[in-house]
Amino acid sequence: MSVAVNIPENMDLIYKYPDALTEVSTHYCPGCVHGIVHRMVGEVIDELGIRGQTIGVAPVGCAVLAYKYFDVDFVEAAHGRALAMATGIKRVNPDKVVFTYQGDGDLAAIGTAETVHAANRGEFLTTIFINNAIYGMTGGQMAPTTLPGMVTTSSPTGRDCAVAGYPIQMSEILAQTAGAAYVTREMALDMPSIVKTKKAIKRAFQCQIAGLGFACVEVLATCPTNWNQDPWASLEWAKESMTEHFPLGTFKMTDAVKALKWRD
Amino acid sequence: MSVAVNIPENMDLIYKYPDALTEVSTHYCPGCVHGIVHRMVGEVIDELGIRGQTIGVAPVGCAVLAYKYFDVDFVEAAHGRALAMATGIKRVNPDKVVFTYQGDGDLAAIGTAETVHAANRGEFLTTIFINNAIYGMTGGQMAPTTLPGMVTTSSPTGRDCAVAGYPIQMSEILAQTAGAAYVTREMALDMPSIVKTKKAIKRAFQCQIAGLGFACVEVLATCPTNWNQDPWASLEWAKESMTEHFPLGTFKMTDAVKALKWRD
Amino acid sequence: MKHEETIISGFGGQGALFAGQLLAYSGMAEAMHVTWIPSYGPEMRGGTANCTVIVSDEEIGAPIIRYPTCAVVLNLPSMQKYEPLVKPGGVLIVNESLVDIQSARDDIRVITLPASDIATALGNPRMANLVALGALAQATGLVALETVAAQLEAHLSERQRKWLEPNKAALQKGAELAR
Amino acid sequence: MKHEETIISGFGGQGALFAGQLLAYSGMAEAMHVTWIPSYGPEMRGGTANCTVIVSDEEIGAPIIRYPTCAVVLNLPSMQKYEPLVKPGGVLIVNESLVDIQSARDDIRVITLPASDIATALGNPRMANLVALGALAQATGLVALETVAAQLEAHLSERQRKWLEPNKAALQKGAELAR
Amino acid sequence: MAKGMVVIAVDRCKGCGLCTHICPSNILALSPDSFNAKGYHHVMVTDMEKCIGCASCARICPDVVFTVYREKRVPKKAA
Amino acid sequence: MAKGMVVIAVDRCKGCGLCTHICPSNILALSPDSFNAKGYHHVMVTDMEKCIGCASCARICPDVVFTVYREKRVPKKAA
Amino acid sequence: MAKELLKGNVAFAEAALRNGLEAYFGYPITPQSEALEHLSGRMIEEGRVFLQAESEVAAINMVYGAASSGVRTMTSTSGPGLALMAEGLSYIAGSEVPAVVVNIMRGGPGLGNIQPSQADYFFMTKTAGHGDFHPIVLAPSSVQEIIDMVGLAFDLADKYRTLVLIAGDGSIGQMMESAELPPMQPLRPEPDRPDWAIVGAEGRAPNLITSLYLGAQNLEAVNLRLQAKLQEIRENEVRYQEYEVEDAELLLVAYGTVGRICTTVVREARKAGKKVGLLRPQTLWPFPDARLAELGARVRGVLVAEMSAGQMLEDVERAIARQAPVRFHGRMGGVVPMVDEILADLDKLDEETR
Amino acid sequence: MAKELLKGNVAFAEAALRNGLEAYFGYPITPQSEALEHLSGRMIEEGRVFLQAESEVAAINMVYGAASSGVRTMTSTSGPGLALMAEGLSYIAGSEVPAVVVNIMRGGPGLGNIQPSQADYFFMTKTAGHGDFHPIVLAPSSVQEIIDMVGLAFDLADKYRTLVLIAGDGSIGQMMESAELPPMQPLRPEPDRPDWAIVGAEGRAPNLITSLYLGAQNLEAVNLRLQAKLQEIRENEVRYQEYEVEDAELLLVAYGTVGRICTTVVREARKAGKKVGLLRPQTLWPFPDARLAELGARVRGVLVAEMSAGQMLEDVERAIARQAPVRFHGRMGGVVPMVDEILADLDKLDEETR
Ligand SMILES: Cc1ncc(C[n+]2csc(CCOP(=O)(O)OP(=O)(O)O)c2C)c(N)n1
Ligand SMILES: Cc1ncc(C[n+]2csc(CCOP(=O)(O)OP(=O)(O)O)c2C)c(N)n1
Ligand code: SF4
Ligand code: SF4
Ligand code: SF4
Ligand code: SF4
Repeated sequence: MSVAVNIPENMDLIYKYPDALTEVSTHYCPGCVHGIVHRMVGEVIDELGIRGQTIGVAPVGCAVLAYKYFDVDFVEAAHGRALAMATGIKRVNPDKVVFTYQGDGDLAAIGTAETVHAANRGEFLTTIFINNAIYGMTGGQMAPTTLPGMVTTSSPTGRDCAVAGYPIQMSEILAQTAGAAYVTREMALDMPSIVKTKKAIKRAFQCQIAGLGFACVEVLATCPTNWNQDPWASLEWAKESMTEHFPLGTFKMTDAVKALKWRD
Repeated sequence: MSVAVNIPENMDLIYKYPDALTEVSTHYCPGCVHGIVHRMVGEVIDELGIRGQTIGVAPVGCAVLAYKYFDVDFVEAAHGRALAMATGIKRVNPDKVVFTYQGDGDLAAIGTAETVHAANRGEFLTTIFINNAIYGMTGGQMAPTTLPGMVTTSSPTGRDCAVAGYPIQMSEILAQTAGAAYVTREMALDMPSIVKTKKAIKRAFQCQIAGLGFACVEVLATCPTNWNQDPWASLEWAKESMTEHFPLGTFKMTDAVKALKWRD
Repeated sequence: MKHEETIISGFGGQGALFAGQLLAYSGMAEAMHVTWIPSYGPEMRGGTANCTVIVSDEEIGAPIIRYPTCAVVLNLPSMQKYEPLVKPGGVLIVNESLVDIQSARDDIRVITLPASDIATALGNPRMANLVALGALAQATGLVALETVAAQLEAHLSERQRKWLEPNKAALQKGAELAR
Repeated sequence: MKHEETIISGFGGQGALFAGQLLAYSGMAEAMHVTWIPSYGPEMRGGTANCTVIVSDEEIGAPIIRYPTCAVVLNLPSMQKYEPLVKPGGVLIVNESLVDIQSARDDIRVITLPASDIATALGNPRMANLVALGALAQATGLVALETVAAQLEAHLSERQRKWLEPNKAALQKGAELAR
Repeated sequence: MAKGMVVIAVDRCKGCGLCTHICPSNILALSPDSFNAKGYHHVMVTDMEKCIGCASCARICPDVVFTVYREKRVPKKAA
Repeated sequence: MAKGMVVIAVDRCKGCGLCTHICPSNILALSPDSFNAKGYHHVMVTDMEKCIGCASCARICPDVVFTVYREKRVPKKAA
Repeated sequence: MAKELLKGNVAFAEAALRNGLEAYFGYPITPQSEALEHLSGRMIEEGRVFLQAESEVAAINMVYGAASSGVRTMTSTSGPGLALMAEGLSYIAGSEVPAVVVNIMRGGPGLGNIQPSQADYFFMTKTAGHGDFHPIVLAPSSVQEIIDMVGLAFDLADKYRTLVLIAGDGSIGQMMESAELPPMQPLRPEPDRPDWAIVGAEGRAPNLITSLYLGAQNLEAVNLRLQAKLQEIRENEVRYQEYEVEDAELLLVAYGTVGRICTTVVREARKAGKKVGLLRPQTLWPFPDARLAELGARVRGVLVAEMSAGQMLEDVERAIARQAPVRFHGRMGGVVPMVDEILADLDKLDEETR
Repeated sequence: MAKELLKGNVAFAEAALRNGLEAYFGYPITPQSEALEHLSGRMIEEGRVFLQAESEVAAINMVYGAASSGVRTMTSTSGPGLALMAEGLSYIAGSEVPAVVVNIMRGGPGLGNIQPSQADYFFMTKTAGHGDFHPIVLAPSSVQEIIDMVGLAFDLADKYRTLVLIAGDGSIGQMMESAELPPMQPLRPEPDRPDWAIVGAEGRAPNLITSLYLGAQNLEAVNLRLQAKLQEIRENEVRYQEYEVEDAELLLVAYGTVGRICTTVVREARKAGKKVGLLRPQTLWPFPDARLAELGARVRGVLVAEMSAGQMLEDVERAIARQAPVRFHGRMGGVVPMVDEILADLDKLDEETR
């Protein structure tokens, strides 16, 4: 990774490659937000000093190979079952930190029951939920989160909600479960939101470590490839269009989570 | 059914056996609320004059044999899949009235994904959801709706929510879906609530007929057998304990549903 | 060689299943092979309950049988169902308190006794099962009455403990009537 | 008898799949049997794209082959992968604009041409695939150049229509260089 | 004369007793010793004269045992 | 002297260009003609002197291409 | 209709539509998603029902619902999705409603990969779900054949009120080939729905679709009726194609993509002077065991080729019953067998049995 | 330990616990719910993990997770639930983690009923999910045997890092019999988790549990390794019991509840002077085909008895390979075969082959 450059004496290292990430270059398309969020998760693991205690659960979706990029123990779950598998893992490893990393097809379509029930049971798990409004891996079909009118390979004339259903608001739903301690919707689409998202991710991990309940960070993201947009344009478009149907905000935060002390 | 009695001239028939029910005596235990709700659904079908247009979907649960008791076309769905099956039926019979009748295990455990997505798609379906806080048919195991501390055959020392999860509030969840037009929680535990529940059921059918979206009536009910209570005592207990965890109320009602004209 | 295939059948609350278990325990106590299997399933809602108990000197093959060598019928539907099925030479115990028809079979031994009435007299109609079991033990000689009484003592639930003596009396009474 | 098993391979955007389809259409137009099958799967994200096209007078058995009789390699990784696999006596078409190594094979006919440069000169580097296809048609005689041009006309998407003439020119130019 | 009247389909009754609790006139009871065809202690009316025809019994009965009649009312204005 | 400085892992870059848009100093650009080992037009710094060490590039880069340094600050009171 | 260059996935989807498909429910999965994508546009265009379900579990139960209403309905998927459908498939079989499911097989087990495979043979032919039943399983080996088999599948499904699976593989789904689509069939008007269908009981006694039969005797009676139907299918619907078996001394048995590869193998072997023939089952269930038993008595040896660890192999062994040695050529994980490799195994078999 | 009168469902559950079961995940379904109920109390009592999942799909994936962490874990279910687990079972097999699943079979297909059945034989032995794999399938015929087999199942699962199924039926689950439970085994302490387990990568390179292998060659390599393991199991783990086969002229083949019924059949037939023997497979996969082939050469005829339409029958036919006629006695839908009915079929076979 490192290049032989002379760093002047008066310079502090302020951003470096996270230890919790391997040096493998990802298979994600250029500009894909998955990479940004991976980095943030890696940083949080570093900051909390839990690399050796962390177990990741990869979804089926573009992040299926996430295990290659994190330097932690990992499993690859069946499509939609990440939270069931994570439940099995956490229950027999109560002192470890277990997180799932899932796309919208995985978490909000096929995995709906597993998601809702893991939250409702208050599993001590952290879920990073990448909402890019599309099925990236399989070639850009409509997701449950696809926006009205959006053209995908399985809604060729644009999503007609009256027939194909409406964009599902998972954070709003999860906030209704008794076991959820922290449910927030963020975006990773510009600098302030990226900074904020990372804080949310950290809080979601701390929530688990403190044993406060289930935590889910929904991250609005892009899929430049299947949206057929240039990476930067896709960020702009997402900021405008996605937030309209997926309002940002913290939908549930128990007092205990609010009171969490930040170990920065 | 009828008995040879002389009805005095000055008497009006004010309650009779619904036409939409067959004359088959149910297999339900004495005092089971399933029977009360069956009757109400039968009456609503009668009142709306839709017997020949109605298609029922039976769940797996104590109501598995519901098809014996309704004089309408019926299917018996796989456990939890009533709303998926109903979706298939309604989509190819858009002019028919399709309803599902489901227990809490069926609708809120194994069928969670199908339930949430049918609602979110706004399927023109009516769901009668009998919440008796237990798995009746299989011998009284814990349901997702079992109350904290409640003893069941699979929570022998009482439901410990920290381990086994919390009673799931499906109406609150379904109210968060864009496609739901009418979501209400009622109870069928005393006379006023029974009268009110019937109105809600009627509204839920009318909502479908008018093409306004998905409608679900959650009905708090009892299972005297598996609760190990005398039928009347079980009604009393439910009124007190269940409403504490499952507050009654209408969680979603679109303006169009509100504006429905009652055809009484 | 001892070998009996018994069906005990009655209404839900009549204790047919428990009587069967007692018989199985007793067989075990006498070092025989035993199997007990209940009817289960849709019949559970309301309806009747029955179990099949096999007690044998030999290892038991089929735990489920169609033609019992003994039948204990505690109510009318059970009588109607099992009376015709008892193998020739077998034993039929009928609770005449609730069964108002008579067996026409002359190729089996039919023991008719007012089990429910006797039980009521002893303090609890729910002990009809033990009256019948006493009769069964006596009529078949499959297990000793003392064994059954001992197993009763060993397996009566805490809540039922207070009924121990009446229960024993019920067994006794049934045995007497089958003598 | 005509029978060629061709692999066309390049980067994602280089049009290898479309060139393959054109070849298949042309084979069909000349009343031959054809199959076209893409590589699909994980390679899709970024990576390379290739397809296998079989054109034959006879019915086609295996649509997937390991050793092609012709290979068109539009970039370096494709060259490295397929150059060694071409069957002796076969044809290899190399886009030397992007492939800076040379084939060492002397048992096949190697046609090296600056397809991307030619395409760029004709207005769009994305037409390198057609330059190469022209060369292939010419070198193998599998299908007539006119057939390919006609099929191009028939199957060019609406959006691409404006590129029809330059595309034809690219085909032509490729054919010339393979003569 | 009674304001109301119920007809009971005795053999449908499972003896759950809900109606006996709900009847505002307190005129429903389970037969103490007779059984119906299903073998249950079934419901009976103890004093039909007191029936007010409220149909509460019918509405709570899980087994649709009751048919209910009520004195004709003097027609009011439509609601 | 520059306030900040970035080190670029050229061969990780996929040329998505997000950093070029986000850099407040506008000193990042994609190489117009050179390719990296992956075959992408990779990012380059046009004028390192203008780097303010804000690490925006590092934060938005999906491929963790950047390492960022910034001038030591005079220590302030702890927040 | 003229021949077109058609991709297998698109071809079977369009063929289904033209055969009167009224309702498609599915969930994307490679390598069959193009079928779903194609229908997402076409079905809506034609005013029919297309719905992308939330999962394969939901999709098959939607199919179950639509099938209960007596319309032509189907879904398509690949291994992991098919596995999730197992319960629903069993319900469909148990309640005897007609439905068609296309499985474009990929490498397994588990997530595996998305390359061609034939490793769901057992799953499809032996069970497809819990309990006693067999779906009819059709095995196309070309784009034209998958088109034709979709029509056949719907006809058989309707005729027998049964579940019909089409066993394709990634290669057939992804391949383009010239093929002819059937003409557009008119839809059956609603009043012509079969008389068992649930469409509302107006003017008649209610219909019921169920697979629940309390009481062992009742359920056994249903099973006996089901088995009788399966027996009828066994007697009438076995389909296979033979290539040069008349004088064959060595017999190849292979289906689907491997079947078509083996036609080349036969051609090459014949060129080399070997008397090789091929039996290509077109129905995997019912399986052509009678014909295989006959051929087994006549040939020196049998070579089964599959993209699996040897699944159809077991059925061939059972049919041949050691009349001749049965050898196996299998590739797994998405690897497609090559002509020369199969030829090499044929050579070995030839020597072994000379 | 002394003998107790134990119900099959309770017995296997308690036996699992005593064999070091650390985590149970399940969903109620008749006729096995007593196992879940028993463990709901006992596991918590022992400070272990019991969780009633929201479905069988969730349950098997929880098992998958716990198994990935290297603890002894299991679930139990019946037909419809097993069908829902198919995808998860395939993932477990593909990623080679040890797990035990008990299936107490009931009548099917579809919802069917809850009486005893053996109609999931194909499902369990041939596939259990998509792709190429076989779980080990153990078939107990008594309460004692299901107790013993639970211990064996965990040992085999650990030894081969494989999936082990126990094929019971409603009769074994519901029956009480006198049997002896094993002594309580101490739990393996956490540091002794196997070195492949995912428990956090402190002080070592990360572990990975996956069934995804991109590239056909890679996945084929994994499959070849899997197949090699299965071959090893085939060679070492075939188990069966024989009753009076030494001089048998007629051979019964039956497993589980039907197997034990057939011991009575043998006894009765012998009394009537017929030389009848019984082979009772205790492993359904691997299947005792070699032994059957030997016996097939020696006997006049074979009668297979099952509570199904004839599933194990196919394996027996394949093994016997027409050395002797194979006949079938099957009951379905929850009907349990009776001794005299099987005897009658034996008589027929006797006459036919005399
Ligand atoms: C049971 C099953 N069904 C379908 C698939 C195919 N599949 C793989 S990923 C995916 C959806 C991916 O979308 P999402 O979860 O939104 O993640 P993204 O790729 O957009 O990051 C699907 C449908 C599968 N692997 N398994
Ligand atoms: C796939 C599957 N899993 C489990 C079962 C067993 N089962 C039947 S009904 C039921 C739950 C019933 O509870 P509920 O839905 O609350 O209805 P109730 O009986 O209380 O009315 C279960 C678990 C089944 N039939 N199928
Ligand atoms: S397909 Fe979309 S989500 Fe997947 S890696 Fe590419 S840009 Fe990212
Ligand atoms: S078990 Fe419970 S829910 Fe089922 S019929 Fe009886 S009382 Fe009703
Ligand atoms: S109608 Fe009213 S008053 Fe009359 S019996 Fe029924 S509940 Fe009692
Ligand atoms: S650190 Fe800031 S100023 Fe420097 S290159 Fe990165 S974005 Fe630009």
